[in-house]
Order: sequence, then structure tokens, then C-alpha cells
Amino acid sequence: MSARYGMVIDLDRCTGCGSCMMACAAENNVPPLQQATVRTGLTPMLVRKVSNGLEGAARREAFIPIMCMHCEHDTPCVKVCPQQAVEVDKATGIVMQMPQRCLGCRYCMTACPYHARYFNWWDPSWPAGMEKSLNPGVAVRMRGVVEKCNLCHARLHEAKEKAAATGKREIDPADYVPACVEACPTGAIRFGNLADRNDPASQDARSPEAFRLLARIGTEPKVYYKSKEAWVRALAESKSGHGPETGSEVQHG
Amino acid sequence: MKVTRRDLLVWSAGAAAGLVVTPVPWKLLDDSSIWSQNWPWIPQPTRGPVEVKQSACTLCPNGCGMRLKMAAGWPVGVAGGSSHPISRGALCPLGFGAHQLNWHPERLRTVRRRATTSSWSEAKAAFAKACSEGPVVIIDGYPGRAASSVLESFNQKRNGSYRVVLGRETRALAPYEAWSGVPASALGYDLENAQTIVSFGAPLLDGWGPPGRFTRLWAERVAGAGPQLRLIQADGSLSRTATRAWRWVPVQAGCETALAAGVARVLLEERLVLARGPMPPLTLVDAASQTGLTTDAIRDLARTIVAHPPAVAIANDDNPAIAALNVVLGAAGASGGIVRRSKPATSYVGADAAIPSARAVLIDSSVPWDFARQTDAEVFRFAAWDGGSSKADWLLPAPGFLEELTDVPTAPTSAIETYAVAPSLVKAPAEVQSAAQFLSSIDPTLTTAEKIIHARCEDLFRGRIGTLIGRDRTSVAKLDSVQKFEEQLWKGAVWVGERSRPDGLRCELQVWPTAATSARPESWSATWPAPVLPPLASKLYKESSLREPPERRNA
Amino acid sequence: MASAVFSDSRWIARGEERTSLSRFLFWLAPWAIVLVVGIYAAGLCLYYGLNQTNMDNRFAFGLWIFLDLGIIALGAGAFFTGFLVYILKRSELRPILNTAVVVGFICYSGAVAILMIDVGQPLRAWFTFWHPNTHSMLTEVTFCISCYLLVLCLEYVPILLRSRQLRKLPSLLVFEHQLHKLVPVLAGVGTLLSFFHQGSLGGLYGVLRGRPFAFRTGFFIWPSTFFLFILSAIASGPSFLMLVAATVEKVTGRRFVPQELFRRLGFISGVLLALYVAGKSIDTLIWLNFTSPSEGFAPWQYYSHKPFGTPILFAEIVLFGLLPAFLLTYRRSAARRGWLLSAAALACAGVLLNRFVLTVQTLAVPTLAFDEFLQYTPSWQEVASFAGVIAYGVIVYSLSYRYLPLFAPSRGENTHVSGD
Amino acid sequence: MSRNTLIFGFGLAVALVAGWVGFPRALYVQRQQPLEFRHKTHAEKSGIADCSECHALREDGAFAGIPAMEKCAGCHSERIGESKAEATLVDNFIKPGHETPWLVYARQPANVWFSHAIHVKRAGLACTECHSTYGESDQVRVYQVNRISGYSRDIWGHSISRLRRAPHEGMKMSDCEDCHRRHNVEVGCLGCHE
Repeated sequence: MSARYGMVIDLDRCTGCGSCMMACAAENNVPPLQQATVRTGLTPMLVRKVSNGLEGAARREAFIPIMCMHCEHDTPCVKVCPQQAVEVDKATGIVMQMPQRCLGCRYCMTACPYHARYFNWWDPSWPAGMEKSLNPGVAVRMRGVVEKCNLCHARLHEAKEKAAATGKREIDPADYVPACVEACPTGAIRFGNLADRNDPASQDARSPEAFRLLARIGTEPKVYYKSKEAWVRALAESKSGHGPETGSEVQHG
Repeated sequence: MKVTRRDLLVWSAGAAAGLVVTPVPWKLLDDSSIWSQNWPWIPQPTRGPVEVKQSACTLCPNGCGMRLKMAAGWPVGVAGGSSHPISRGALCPLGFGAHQLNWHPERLRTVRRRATTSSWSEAKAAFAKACSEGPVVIIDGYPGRAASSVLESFNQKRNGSYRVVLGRETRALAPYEAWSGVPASALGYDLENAQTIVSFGAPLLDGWGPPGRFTRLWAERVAGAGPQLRLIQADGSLSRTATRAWRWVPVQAGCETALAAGVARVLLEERLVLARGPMPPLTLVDAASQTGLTTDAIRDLARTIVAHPPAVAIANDDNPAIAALNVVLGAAGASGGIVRRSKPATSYVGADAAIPSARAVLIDSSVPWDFARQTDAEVFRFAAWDGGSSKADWLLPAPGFLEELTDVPTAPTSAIETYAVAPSLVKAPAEVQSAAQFLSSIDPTLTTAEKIIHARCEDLFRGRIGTLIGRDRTSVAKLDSVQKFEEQLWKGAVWVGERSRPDGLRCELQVWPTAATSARPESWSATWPAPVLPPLASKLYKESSLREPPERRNA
Repeated sequence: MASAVFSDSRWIARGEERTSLSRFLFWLAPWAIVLVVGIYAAGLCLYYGLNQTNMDNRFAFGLWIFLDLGIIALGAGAFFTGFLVYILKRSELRPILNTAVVVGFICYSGAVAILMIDVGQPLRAWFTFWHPNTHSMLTEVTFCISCYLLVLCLEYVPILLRSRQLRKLPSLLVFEHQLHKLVPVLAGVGTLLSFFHQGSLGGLYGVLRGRPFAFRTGFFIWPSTFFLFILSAIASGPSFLMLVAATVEKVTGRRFVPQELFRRLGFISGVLLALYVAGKSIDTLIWLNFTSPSEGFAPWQYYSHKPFGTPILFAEIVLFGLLPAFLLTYRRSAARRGWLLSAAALACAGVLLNRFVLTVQTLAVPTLAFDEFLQYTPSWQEVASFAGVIAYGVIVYSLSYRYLPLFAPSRGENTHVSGD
Repeated sequence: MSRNTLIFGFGLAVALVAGWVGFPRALYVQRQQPLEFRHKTHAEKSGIADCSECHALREDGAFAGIPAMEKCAGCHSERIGESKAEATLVDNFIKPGHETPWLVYARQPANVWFSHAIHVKRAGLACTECHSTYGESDQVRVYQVNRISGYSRDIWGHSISRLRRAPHEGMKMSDCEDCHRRHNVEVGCLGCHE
């Protein structure tokens, strides 16, 4: 049977602590480069701070974890890659990025509306000796290729192997939980198989509070968000939805 | 025969034509691309058997449960220990990079005397000399450990003084100690039973006590499981906790005192509380003008607080006004309020009290790096990492993350006693030594931390109370030998005592206390005791707008 | 040619008079310096990686892609002239033909060179041929451009073979003759290839569903930009040829191209430009009123960010579109060389602006509600390699002009006939 | 003209010889294994019947690969033979407790994820499917490493043209793909890559 792995992130529960970012970076052997900036960094999971644009007591803020949305329908990055370095896995629905196949043309980065793809601008490097602490399940990416969230594929590997070793055909869902989901202290991220209507995640995804970023572009992302607050749900639309002064607090440059 | 230029041309034409039908161009094309996929200068993960170990994080006194993925004997991944009764599978963001700290560029690996490199023998000699010449002050940042009692007992023999740097959460409990005689270190918050929590600038969702405890509790209540928990955040700015709070009360920063007084006055005047407490001198109007709120707003706040009892107020520092508000609310010594834990505890002398004139000061590696007191004594500073600009005469390399056997006493703010052990899972560099080891090597009569831990286990085992929570829960009474007990602890199980008795705390408070100035709320990175951040954390602070990277602590 | 140390007269085509070698070298020297600096900058990018540039995760494409799109559009004159001459038998365009081929060769080889620096892993670029993703516009571009570059080389060879020294080798003469028979075929193939990759370059952006500023609907698999790019390229190509020819005449102070030919080129350029402007306007209207609202984007938000205001749109369509189209076709203005050339310049500027807007503004405009408008300024390495390519072009053209009878097609044909 | 043809042919011949004979020799470096090891002898003398007796799967499914030193020490704690290899094994590795630095013929790069559990336990492939009959050999082969890619020669296979390969020769991605195609197993890129 084929699964469609996805997530529902409850923004009302996200305190913006950043545990997911840390867990993600550690799990996926992201190098702690000192040269990188907010624009050249490698953050497969990136928590962004947004506000309702008002000041004083009326001001509201929220945090939005941004990662690859694993788009389902003519996935922009898959369609544009000239040499099949990106593909949507039939069995899992995961959008897979293959750094070893990638030639670093970055066409996929221009195609992604979520800016969820990152380029390795530098050779990866760690302080002396720290390479001992690298996760053996994940290959280090070389300079000059694009990478992104692969939904902690190393964990899927382990789950598969475990299943095979114990003579099972299907993996035990408890064995495959992405690092960010596992790390979230408030359990704001719900991960599951959206194809299975009984799966809590897919039920959440169908709740009226659930929404997807830029859903109108029609790429059918498999990462959902939910919030009780209308102004947060309004972020799903592009800027035209509300004033341009709404924005994340990123200081660029 | 004469070779002309044209011959060469023709020859190379032939060679070129030939080369195309050999493997040379094609194999080179393939191999060069493969080379670019495995560049030799790019580090690769070590191959080797992978195993998972349960332990606890010993980097700060919260002692969260940790699950470590080890490959070829090195930690390659960190996750929360989901079975831990207090941290409940959560870690602070920095904890997820803890396994890389031991290789931090700022890791201390040599004994340093001021700027110059020195040796352990010289350090020992110097300290022994100091001890013989005058009184010694030993400062501990993580009291209650076996190692702490080594430091303490070393001093008792030499009538030196043992001082403790207490965390924000424990300091906030100091007023109750003054009013009840119960040591602050024995007090905790019974948040699990509270229905309304009013926080005066305390970053409850952003680095207050064990990360998992309140965030998880809050998340469950927000999700609707169990009774609704009302979190009211009085804060100068829209802090992280304020953004998520049930209600945010925007007050001018630093006037929590006035707000507490105002609320208490309303509660007492309107007889909204049964408990009797001293009437604050501050009038409601003054409170309003100081906080920048309207009198109605304060009245409304007071009513909201008592609307869903039990309610408890949480201070960000040792501000007695907020403690007094709790007395008025009847939250001091009540279920859902401030409670006394079962186990008897000693009261500590805070290190912020001026250091008596001493010959030498020994600072344990658990003391926050920026702790500095004006003293002319000879300072021996233990630390695993160099935070820079140290005034200590001696900088002594201490074990890093999980490099030495440590026990994990109850976390501050916890309502129940817990005890866990973090065995040394990571091979320490040859040069490092903990303060306790250092002292034992000077005074061999001291009982080592290891022995003390063993003794503590025996006590707990003999006590026959409490439960061991590991993969499964087993009550201590059911265990047949102390070895089994220890074995489980070493495997990462946590001993949990019995629920605290609410009536264990009685506060005598006649007059409304005069308040100290309040401190600004701190977050994970600010309460992080290690002088450096995990390299990944400093990277992510830089590459995201999540928060300002703390100064001087960049990797 | 390097063998010409003191005097290179024996290399200069018979009957052609060229300035002294020293003056020629004096003219080359500054360009050579620029080229060397460019090569050094490119070397830095290849050795240390693309951190040498100011591109980033949002501005994943930068100056270089703009350069590629720009010069490939301007290079379109090559295939288009070939098409007119050999397929449509417009032989009055012959005098410009060699120049067209050389310019085309320069543009395409330069573009490919820059692309090889632009990709993070040049050693794996060939994967595109081995594991092609047939749905990707970039695959189409890669295939067509590399094939067409081959074609251009083949078209360049016969011109090269007419170098005075090479003509001394009889076997080469025969070879050249054979090639010449091939040229019409090459022109046909070139036209086909160019048609597709010029289009695909437009498609490159038109298909970006995730970038509503660039996304266009179209016919079958081709977004409207596919056709607009072809139009704008063949419209500006002849104009660019005019500019090149005129510059050569200015620099050398001699006349090769009859005014009549200029006017004809201008007319072709103008008519096509008018067509393009019409198409572009319709496309813009459809896009602003239907395509992008359906994706939840309001037109105003594209132009609410300085400096990308509506003036740019105006400039693209009127100032660099309608105006030159008029000047190039209106006989009174076309009669004046000055007007003609400035109009041609405007047309070229127009196509460059269009490529710039599509490459840069597309990435600068926010997509998510909480995105912010970003700016990007290329690093000196990017600029230097950019300038390097231009210097390379100037040098190659100067050498070709000096040692090959570029503007002597008729004589070239004759000698050729006598050759066999 | 004939002179030209001759010279042309000469160039052609030189290129062909260089490319087909010289090039492979130049491309691969030969390395000796640290020890002389005989699968055959172990099968016969110590009656080890099944590969998995030494090359075992761990309980989590991970493949143990070449057995660790204590496995060997089980029998070889003292010399149980006169061969020189025996002496080296006991004195240089077992006694001081060093692991033998074997050169692994089938070693895939770090970006490849290959699960023996899935292929052996689930798909039921025999070891020989990929490792041929090396388990019955009675000496260690010379290990050859590619100068450029750093891969073992077994990955490409010994026939430089890859045209006439032995059935189990070659462990390139294309070989994996062929086998998967034959058994119509469909896996995405990250099914086998990390």
C-alpha cells in the first residue's frame, strides 16, 4: 500500500522555541558554518515569526515553522529539475532531493514558492573532531548542491530495516517519526499518513481550522497548518490578503 | 624520414579518433563525477554499531531525561527521554545540540594559570597551599549532587564556606523560606493542579524550570484535555509566553510589584479570597498609575484570577510582593500552589551574599560563566568551555557533556522528589578533571562522588517508597536488591518520590513586604549554564530571525 | 595567428586593408586585461564555490542568468539571418551573414561558459544528457543550446577556413567547399534548434507555477512566454547586428554595409518588434486580470516594490517597444542612420530589460504573506566574469574581423567558385 | 595520401592500445589485504556452514559486516596453525586487541543505504547473488582502488568496458537498478540513498 506522509502544525501551540530547528539540523548533519547568513544559511526547518502588523496591546504574534511542503500536484521543483535529482516517491509521497544527482543549477529554488530549498554555498565543515558526532544515517552534502527536508529519510530507512529484520512487511508507524515532530515540546506538529482517513493527522488536516500556505497556487502541499485565530489563517493567502506591513521580522542583508 | 608538422597533425587526428572508442574519455567522465560526489575533504560519519542509551542531561539543574543515539561509542543524536516524569520527552532547544559540545572550539583542554599554560600538579600545589594559609570559599551552581556534597564536606573540615548560585526559579521561592522556615530548595510549584496561573514576567513557555514540564502541561490544557488552564501573562513586552498566554496584561516593565499589590488589595477589599493576608500599602489608584493600567483593568484581573481556583502567581525573581500575593491567594502551601516536597532538605546560602575575605575561591564548573564576585582571593575556576575574558587566576578544564558520572537531584520548581543517574557515556579527554575529583585528590579521606551516589541509592532502596520509572514503572518496594535498583538507574530509569503534602508549608506574613527591583525575564539561551552554545544553535540563531543570539556565547 | 609577431600582413585577407598590428594590439590590450580578470574571477568561483557570488537562497539566479538570457536573445540574429538568407532566399542580407554567424558563435559560447561557472557542480552537468528529465524546460534548453553551439561552430569553420594562410592547404579548401554545401542545411537545423531553445528560455520562467510574477498560461505545454521570447529574440537580433556592424564601421572608419541593408534589417526588426509588443500587451492583460488573480495574487503587489514600479512595465512596452518599432518602420526616421541606430539600440535595450525583469523581479517579489521584498547586488566576481565574457566577445570579433573577410561575402563566394 | 593513412592508422593504434591496456592499469592501485584469509579453510576445518555465522545481522536489522576481532579470538586466541598469517593475526591483532583493517571489496560510498536485512531476509537473496562465490575462495583477492573515485574496483566490475561481465560482477547503481527491474521492485532515489 502507498502512504502519503504529511504534517499538521498547530500554530496556536507553537511557542517558537526552535527545538524543531535544532533537532532537524542535528539529525541531518547540517554543518554549523560561521560564514552563513540569514540569506545563505541551511535551515531545512525554519521557524519564522509573524505578526498581525498592529502595535501595542492589539499586537499579536505567531510562529510558523517552514519546511518543504512536499507538494502533491505537479510539484514545482520536480517538474523543473533537468536531471531527475528531485522526485515524488510513489510509495510515501515524499518529495525526495538527491544531492548526489544535483548539478546545482538552482532552478528548483526559483520554482519553490515556499523558499524551502537551500543551496550549499560552502564546503561543509565541522570544528576539529566534531565529525565523530555526525548522524551515520545521513550522508553529508557537498558544496554546490541543493538540499531540503527529506522528511528524515534516515529514520524511514531504520524503520524499514527493523520491519524486514522482524519479518514484517509494513513499518511500525511508531518507528518513523521525523526529528522535528519528536522534538516539539508542545506536540504542535502532528505527523502521519494523510491517505489513511483514520490517521489523527489526516483528520486534523480536514478540520475547519486547518489551512495550507498558498494553497491557491494548486500544488497540493502535504504540510498543513491550523490555528483558531483568523489573522493567522489569513497568512495562507499571499500578501494581497492583507496589508503589506504584515511581515516576518527577518532583518535581511 | 622527416617528420613534418603536418604528420603530427595527422597522427594526433588518428589518436583522437582512436581515443574516442576506448574507455578513457567515458570512464574519466564517470569517475570525475563520482569524485565530485565523495570529495575527500568532506567529513563522513563514522561507521559502526548504533545503540540507544537512556540518560539525563546534566548541563543545567533541570536534569531533563535524554535519549542518546551512540555510534561507535560516540553520541550522534539527542532526543528527549519520553519516560521521564518531569521533562516528559522534551528538551530545551540547546539540548538537541549538546552532543556536539565536547568538540566545541572553545573546549578547555589544558590547565591555565592566567594567560599561561600550567599543569594539574601546579594547580593542586597552589590550592593546597591556599587551604593551609586561610579560609576557602567553594561555590557550586548545581547543589544537591553527590559532587556537591564532596565540595561541601571538603569545606566543613576547613571551616571554609560553601556557597550556591541558585537558579531564577529557586530564588523566586526565597521569600517563602523567610516566612516559613522551609528551605526554598524543598519547595515547588504544584502546577499540575492549578487552574489559573498568573505569571509576572516569568518566561513560563520560554525557559522556566524543566522545559518539558510546563510546556507539555500547557499544550495538553490548550488542546482541551483536562480542565482548561488559564495562563495570564503580565509582561512589559509581547514575550513568547505572552504571545501564547490565554491573556496578556501589558504592564510597564518592572512594575510587577505594583500590579501584585494592586491585585492583592482588590482581592482583600472585595473579599474575593478566604485567606487573610496583609493589606498592601499601595492604593489601587497608585497601582494603576504605576502599572499604566486602569483601576478597572486591575479589578477585572483580580476577579479573573480568582474566577477559576486554584490560582497561583509566579514571579520571575525573588520579588516578595508576588510571594505575598500568593499568601493572600492562599496559594502558599495549597494544592495547585506552592508546596513542600516530601524529602527534608538543607537551606543554602546564596553566593550573591558578599564573599567573606577568603584566601582562595573554588568555582565549580556548574556555576554560570558570567558569575563574578569582587574578591582579592585566589580564584580557581573549573569549566569545560572557555567563555572568554575570565578573571580567574586558575582556569581548570572540567569534564564536558556526559563525560563523568553524575547524579541528578530533583529539578527546581518540581512538586515531587526525583533522583536519576547520568553515567559517563562519552570518553573524556585525558586532561580534564572535575572539582570533586580535584578535591578528593588533595584530601584522599573524602568519600568520592561515586561512593556517595551508591550510598544514596541504598538509602532510597531502604526507604522502600517511591517508584522507578524507566521503560516500565516498578515500585521500589517490589525490588529485591539494591543492585537491581542501581542497575535500573544506570540504564536511565528515574526514581520518583511520593506526592507532596500541600499542608507542608505555612507562611507567617503580618506586613506587606517591601519589594526588590524585578529582573528582566530570561530565556533558554540566557539560562544556559555552559559558557558557549552548541555550534548548531549559534548557527541557527544567526540564520533565522527566531531570536537575538546572546552576546559572547557564540560558538 | 599567434605566429604573427612583428607583422601579420601575410595573414590578412588579400585586398583587405587593415590597420597596423601595433594599433590593433593597442585596441585589444584593455579587452585582454578585462578578459584575464574575468577568468581569474571565474576561477575563484570554481575553486571556492559560489559563495564568491552574492547570490543567496532567495536570489538563486543572479546576474549570470540575466547575461545568458540577454546575450542568447541578442545572438538570435545569427539563426534568423541564416534563416532569411538560406530558407527565405533573401540574398540581399548576405553582407551581414558572416558577422551574424560570428556574433552568434560569440554569444552562445559565452553563455555556455558562464553557465558552467553558474552551476554548483560542473563535473556533473553531463547528467542532464544521461538522466534527462523530459518535462523540464531547462533540459530542452540544455540540449538545444549545446546542439546549436555545435551548429554555430560548423558555420564558423568555413569562415575561418577563408583565412589567407589556411586557404593555402588544398585539402582544407575541398573541406570548406563541402561545408559550404552543408551551410543551408545547418541554417535550417539552426533555425529549428534556436526556435525551441529561445522559446524554452521563456518557458523556463513561464512554467514557474510557484512564482506568480512569472507564471503564464499558454498553448499545450508551452506558456505564452515561450512564444514571446522567440518573437522578442528575432525582433532584437537584426537590431543588434545593425549595432555591431555600425560599431565596426565607426571603429574602423570604413563602410561595409550599404545603407539600404541597414534599412531592411531595421524594417524586419521593427515589424517583428511591433508584433512582439502587441503579443506582450495582450499577454500582460491576460496575466494581470486572470492568471495571477486565480492564484490569489493581486496585480498591485507586483509593482508595489521600488524600484520595480509600473514605470518598468511602461518602459518595456512603450519606450523600448512601440517607440523603436515605429522609428524602425517609419520611412522618414528609417532613412536617417542616426534615428535608425538609436531605434535599434532601444529595441536591444528593450529585450534586455525584459530578460532582466523576468530573472530578477520574479525572485525579488514576495510569494508568502510574510515574505519581504529582497534586493541583490552582484559581487565583483560576478561582474568581472560578466565583463570577461563581453571582452571575450570583442576580442574574438576583432580577430575575426582582422584576419577573415567578414564583410566580403560576394568576393568570398567568387574566389570560392574559382577554387574548384 | 597513403603516408597520411599510415600515420593516421599509427596514431589510432597507439590510442587504442593505450586506452584499452594501459589506462586500466594506470587507473587502479593495487592494495594487499592485511592478512591472508581462507574462506575455504574456515568452511572445511571449523565446519562453518553458513555465511551468517560470521557475517551476521544485528537484532535491529543492521548488518555486522566483517566480524569483529573477538569473533576470531574465539578460536585464534592462541596460534592454531603454523602459517605466517596465523602469527600476524595472533601477534599483531588479537593479542594487542586491534581490529584487522580489512579492505572491503563491496564497500559502497556513504551516500548509499543498503540493507542486508531487506535483501536477505525479505527478498530472500542468496549471498552469492551479489558476492559471487567469494565465500568458497581459498585466498584473499588483491584489493584494487580507483585513483579518482576512491571506489573498490568491484563496484565498476573488472571488465573495464563493462560489456562482458560475469553474472555477479559489478555493484554500480545501474546493476542495482537492473536487479530491481528484473524483480520489478520499485524504489525511489532515497530508497537506496542517504
